[in-house]
Amino acid sequence: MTATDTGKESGMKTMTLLEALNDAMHTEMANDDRVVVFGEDVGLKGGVFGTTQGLQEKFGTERCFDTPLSECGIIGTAVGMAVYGMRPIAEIQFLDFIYPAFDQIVSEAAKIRYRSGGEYTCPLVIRAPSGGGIRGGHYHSQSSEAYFCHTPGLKVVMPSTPSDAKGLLIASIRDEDPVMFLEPKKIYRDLKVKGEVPAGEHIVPLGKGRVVREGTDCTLVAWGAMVQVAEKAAEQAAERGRSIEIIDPRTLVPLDEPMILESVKKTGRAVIVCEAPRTGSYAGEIAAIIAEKAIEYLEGPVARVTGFDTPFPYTLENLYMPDARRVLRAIEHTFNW
Amino acid sequence: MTATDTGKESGMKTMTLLEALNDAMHTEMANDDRVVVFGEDVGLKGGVFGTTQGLQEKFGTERCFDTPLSECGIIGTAVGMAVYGMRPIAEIQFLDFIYPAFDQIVSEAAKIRYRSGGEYTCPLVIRAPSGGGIRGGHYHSQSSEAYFCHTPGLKVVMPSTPSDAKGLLIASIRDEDPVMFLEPKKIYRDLKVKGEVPAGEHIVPLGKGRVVREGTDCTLVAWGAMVQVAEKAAEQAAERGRSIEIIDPRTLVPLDEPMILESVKKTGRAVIVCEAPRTGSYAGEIAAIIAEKAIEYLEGPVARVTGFDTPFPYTLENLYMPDARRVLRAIEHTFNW
Amino acid sequence: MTKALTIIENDGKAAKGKDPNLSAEQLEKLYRTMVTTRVMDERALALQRQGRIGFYLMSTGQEASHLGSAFALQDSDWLFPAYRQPGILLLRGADLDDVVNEWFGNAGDLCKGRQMPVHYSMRSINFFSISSPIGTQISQATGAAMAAKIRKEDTVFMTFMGDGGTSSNDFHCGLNFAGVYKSPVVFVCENNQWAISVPVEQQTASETIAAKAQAYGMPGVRVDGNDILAVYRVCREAVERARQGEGPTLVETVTYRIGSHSSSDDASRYRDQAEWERWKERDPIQRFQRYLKHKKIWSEELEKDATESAKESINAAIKRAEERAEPSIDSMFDDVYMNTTPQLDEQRESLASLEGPAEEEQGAFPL
Amino acid sequence: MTKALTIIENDGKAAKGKDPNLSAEQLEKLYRTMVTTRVMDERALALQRQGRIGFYLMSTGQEASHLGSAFALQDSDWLFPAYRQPGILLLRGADLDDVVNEWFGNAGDLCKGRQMPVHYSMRSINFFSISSPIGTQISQATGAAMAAKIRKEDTVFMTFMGDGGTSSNDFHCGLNFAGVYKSPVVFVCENNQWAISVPVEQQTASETIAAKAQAYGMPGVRVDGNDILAVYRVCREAVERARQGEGPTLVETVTYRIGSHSSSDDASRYRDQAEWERWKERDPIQRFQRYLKHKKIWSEELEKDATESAKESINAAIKRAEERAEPSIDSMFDDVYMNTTPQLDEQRESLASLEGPAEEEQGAFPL
Ligand SMILES: Cc1ncc(C[n+]2csc(CCOP(=O)(O)OP(=O)(O)O)c2C)c(N)n1
Ligand SMILES: Cc1ncc(C[n+]2csc(CCOP(=O)(O)OP(=O)(O)O)c2C)c(N)n1
Ligand SMILES: [Mg+2]
Ligand SMILES: [Mg+2]
Repeated sequence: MTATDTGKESGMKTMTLLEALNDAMHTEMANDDRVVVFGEDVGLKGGVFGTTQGLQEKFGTERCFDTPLSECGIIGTAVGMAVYGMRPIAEIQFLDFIYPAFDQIVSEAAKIRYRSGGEYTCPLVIRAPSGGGIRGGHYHSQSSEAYFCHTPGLKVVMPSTPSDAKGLLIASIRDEDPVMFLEPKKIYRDLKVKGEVPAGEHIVPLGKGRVVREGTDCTLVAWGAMVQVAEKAAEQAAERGRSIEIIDPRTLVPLDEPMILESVKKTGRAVIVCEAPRTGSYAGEIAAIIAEKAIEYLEGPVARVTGFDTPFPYTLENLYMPDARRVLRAIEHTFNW
Repeated sequence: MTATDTGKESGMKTMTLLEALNDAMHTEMANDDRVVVFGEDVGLKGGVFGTTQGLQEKFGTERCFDTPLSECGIIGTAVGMAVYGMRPIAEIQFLDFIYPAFDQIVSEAAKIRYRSGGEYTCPLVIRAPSGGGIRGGHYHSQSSEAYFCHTPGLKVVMPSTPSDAKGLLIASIRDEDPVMFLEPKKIYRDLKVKGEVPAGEHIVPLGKGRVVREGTDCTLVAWGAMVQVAEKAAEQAAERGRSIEIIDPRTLVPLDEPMILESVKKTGRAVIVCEAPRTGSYAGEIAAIIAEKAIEYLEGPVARVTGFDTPFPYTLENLYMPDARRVLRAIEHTFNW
Repeated sequence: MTKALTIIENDGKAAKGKDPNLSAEQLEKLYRTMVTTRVMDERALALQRQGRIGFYLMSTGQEASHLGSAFALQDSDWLFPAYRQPGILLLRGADLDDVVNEWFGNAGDLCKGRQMPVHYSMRSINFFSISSPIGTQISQATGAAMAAKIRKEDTVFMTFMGDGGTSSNDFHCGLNFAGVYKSPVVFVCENNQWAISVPVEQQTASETIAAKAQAYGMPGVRVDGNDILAVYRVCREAVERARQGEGPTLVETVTYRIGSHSSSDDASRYRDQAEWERWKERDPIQRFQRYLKHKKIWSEELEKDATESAKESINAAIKRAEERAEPSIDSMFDDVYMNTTPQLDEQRESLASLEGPAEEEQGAFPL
Repeated sequence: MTKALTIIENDGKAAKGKDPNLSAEQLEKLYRTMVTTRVMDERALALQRQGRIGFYLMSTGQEASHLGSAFALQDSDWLFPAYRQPGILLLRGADLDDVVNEWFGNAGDLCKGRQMPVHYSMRSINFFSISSPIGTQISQATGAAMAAKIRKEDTVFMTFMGDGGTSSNDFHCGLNFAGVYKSPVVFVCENNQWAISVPVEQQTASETIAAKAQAYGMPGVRVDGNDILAVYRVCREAVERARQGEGPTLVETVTYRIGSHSSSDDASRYRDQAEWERWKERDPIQRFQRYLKHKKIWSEELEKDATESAKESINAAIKRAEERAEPSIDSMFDDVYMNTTPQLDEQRESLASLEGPAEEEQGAFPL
């Protein structure tokens, strides 16, 4: 893994999503000495997935270090650091293990600016691998972005390509507010996802979606690892003569509503794909926005393809997670219902 | 406050919502010695709102007791008790303070039955005062039901009348699974809400909504303290010649979808009212269900009247919370858009 | 059980060799601040009783405990307070208007009317924003201290919690991280014997709160929390250790919550009158007065002047505060993020365009 | 630092006056269980390496630590384990098929294929369902113990955690509640020096883990975790105290994680070979063997028989497990609640009616 040391380099490099994240941290730690990275096993081991590899070696144990096994402590201290003027990047080993820190995230990080009338701020990035797809079963697979999306004061970001991963992570580090940076671990090293990433400084602004694929008949909204699934389904639909548009919001909060609404107004149909359990998932929020603001354009029901309303299983993971079959069926449903 | 000792009494008593909750606990503690009640200040003080008054006196310090100041400990030990065969009722002093226990709720209570293949179960009731309306500001006012609704394995209940409060709480205590029992503190002692409650054993089954008011032109869905607001708006709309139906789901999970869908199919219009911040609120889930399953009946956009996407304010509380003005405007919007 | 350090003896003399030898000026400043704190608490509670503010929470009986600790800091050191250390605002020279506006949540409130009374935030004096959830400030203080150490600054951090706060998640991780990273932070636990209606014996089976320090590899010190010199001395040492890079300390100040938990609570329902009277006799201001008398600093005039000028300035600030408007409706949508979002703009406009008066129905705050 | 209790001396003799005097039958049972546990771990890791199961997590080196503790219980006592005490299943006579089916998550798995390998649940032997989140079982064990006390039963509860687990929220509240309510629970911390790549010195600045007991007003005992007799003796006393109503105990077993953290980890990247070798020499099975030899219980035949019969029965169970089908698709929707819901029914049907094969793409588990 080659890291970018300064913002001055240019050109493109081919990277996995994981390498792009690593590159982003190398870049920002070199750019700004307020940036520190910490969490469980992020130092010498370089993270259980290897995302923080080389950071401790390069920037020393003061700027990249291991913590005791306490997510509450990781986020509590990160909040204190951010308030005091640092730019902490706190790694939570798996999103499933973030809950001991939930209070510090929703009661503290999210509210410090507001409750102090803007006197204090909390520019903090919480990175966590999210979602299924690695046979992690019950507790290494969950997608709980909806909890954070429902928490005013937090921004919520999830990339689906290496270039976005780097650009969004740098934008998150530079953001003046707390950002939940959720990483689709299923595609960390996916070679189909591997792609070109600008070297050096590269920013993808928060709050702007990406049109993954243009189409005219039906809009798919998907993020993280589900973008892949949506693309596969779109290709299969294309074979049946359906022209599918895919939107990846990239930032879930604040959401790029105009991009989604514009697309739905054009296509008249919408399917939202999301790994999380159906009830209360962020897919519902997007469906609700469409039902509120674009109802007159709709030519069919707003469909959701999601995880099921069960905890995450181990053996049957492949059936639990939305796949192209299910997305395709939902697309068809918006035509024939 | 008079308590009911056995399930054998009959007749009706007029009670506040808070008295009805107290009555439910008295009833079930007398009925079933596996029921214990604990939390901060629930013993001698009888709870900061007085909901547990008289329980310690009546049932002794082994069955109703104070705990150290740790929500994590309250729920962690409650889970252990439930697994071991008790029927704990754990009080969280304010829903805003539940987050130190979030891990025990979403990772443990919610998943124990599933992850153990049904070997172990967790019949636990977590009671917490929820929502705004008492000038509690930032941290004594929040409505975070959406977090729990998005957690498979939990049931989520919120009463809006004294009779439902008692009947749903008894049903929750007898339920074999963990129930989040959220209490609309704004109307704990509201004399307009005060009403008849059956003495002794009284059960309102989970999963069944209530038609609060019948109407033909537009459906309002509201729960907890928002039912009052919906009723007021409905009256005002009636003055304008609109016939409004109001549905109180009472149980948010599992949701009585048929009742809501049937109503919307009849009226062709839907407004969902909910105190929580808009983005990711449960209002979105209900809107999404309607957009998915009743789109062909809709004659207007599915509107949401919610709290704003800010943390909860203190001074401007009355403006933050949905009121009849806002509901009325939304109703009109479903007609004229 | 470790005996708590005491300095001021019954006759007002300092225990031999223990007097921290503060200057007359320093002593007078401490005394005046204690008095002003007490007066402020009384005035504010009265305001609450009159329905002019919505809530209040007193520190009566704990003035020595929180003022003695904070006095051991330099002005550049940071505080991560709980909600029962209002005197520190005065000690650090806060503008009284800033304090009083917060009670009213008016347009002049630094917090813009977003938090209940007593949840101050005052960046100008390095006083961090107070939060309601118990304990969260503890690990934050550790984090800020870790940051200062990484930056090689010599700032020291002091955070406060109650006896109830020692049961919180953040107590555990905050002290544990501070021990591991040897962070420059002083943890002050004001053990006032009660967490609302729960006595400290039901809070923990530990013999003392100070004893909990051992679990984190740091010193734990127990001090008479109603003796301002003892508190100062112990905290002074802890602050110096922190500044020298020797790591954190847990200080337990043994004191008593003389008032009810807050304006919503009635402690007589669960607390023993005799216990209360015992502690009432150990009043920290009178205790300090005896020392000052012995030192020939205290006089009736001083007391009168301290009390009267406190009343005057607080009353004046109240008068000004009551004349101020509420925060603007628009302001409710500010400070969620640095910049607004399209969603917030839409919601702000939707509220602004609403017709008719807002409703005015509310329940009562119980806590 | 408190010295850890040791009983088995280098020559295999028990330290004077410390031998718990277990019967030959008991000793043999312990020995056989240790051997079977080791064999099982080796077989399972091999299966993982061959791609036949998805994940495994070994207890090698910690057999004395977890078996000695659990042996101090009665069968009616309850266990709230972490994930590194597989030997207890064998000690309590679990059906090997139940153990092995869990690795495969097949239709015979008691957990119905919902959890990763090693997250056993076995109600029939009072072995509570293992969870991945570190520490959550600790406060649960306290709660169950509180329940038994309320019901005036004499059941004792034992819960396990690693050194990393002592930093968790639930360690703090679990021990604190147990102290306050004097609950019949024994907290066993297997201090194996590492939490994945984080050494215990970076986990806490406390001199020992046992020292943390003081913060909760309970005894803390440190014991040589590779000495099964010492572990048994210490736990036996703790269990007796608990059963007599004298409250909880924290036991620290000082041991070592001989393997990598799990099948996904490579400890050589962060761990010192010399340290590993030092601990390897203190192997708990060999240590116990020396004692048994001295007692004339151990023989080469015993060892061979223990090893061979373990291999045989495990291999047979593996063979049966591999022949079993996956859990049914429908079963994915069971056990969310006692009764299904309309939503779950709808989702179950929707999945059942899907055409074509499911996709088979997955990343690798890293931990
Ligand atoms: C996490 C959390 N749980 C519960 C509460 C409600 N509450 C407010 S103050 C208090 C007692 C605090 O006691 P202690 O820490 O001793 O501080 P003191 O009030 O005595 O200064 C409680 C339970 C809260 N604010 N936060
Ligand atoms: C709350 C939580 N955070 C992180 C993890 C990831 N994780 C799994 S095991 C482990 C280390 C545990 O160390 P220790 O408690 O010492 O137990 P050991 O593995 O040594 O037996 C970590 C960090 C987790 N499972 N749960
Ligand atoms: Mg207290
Ligand atoms: Mg360990």
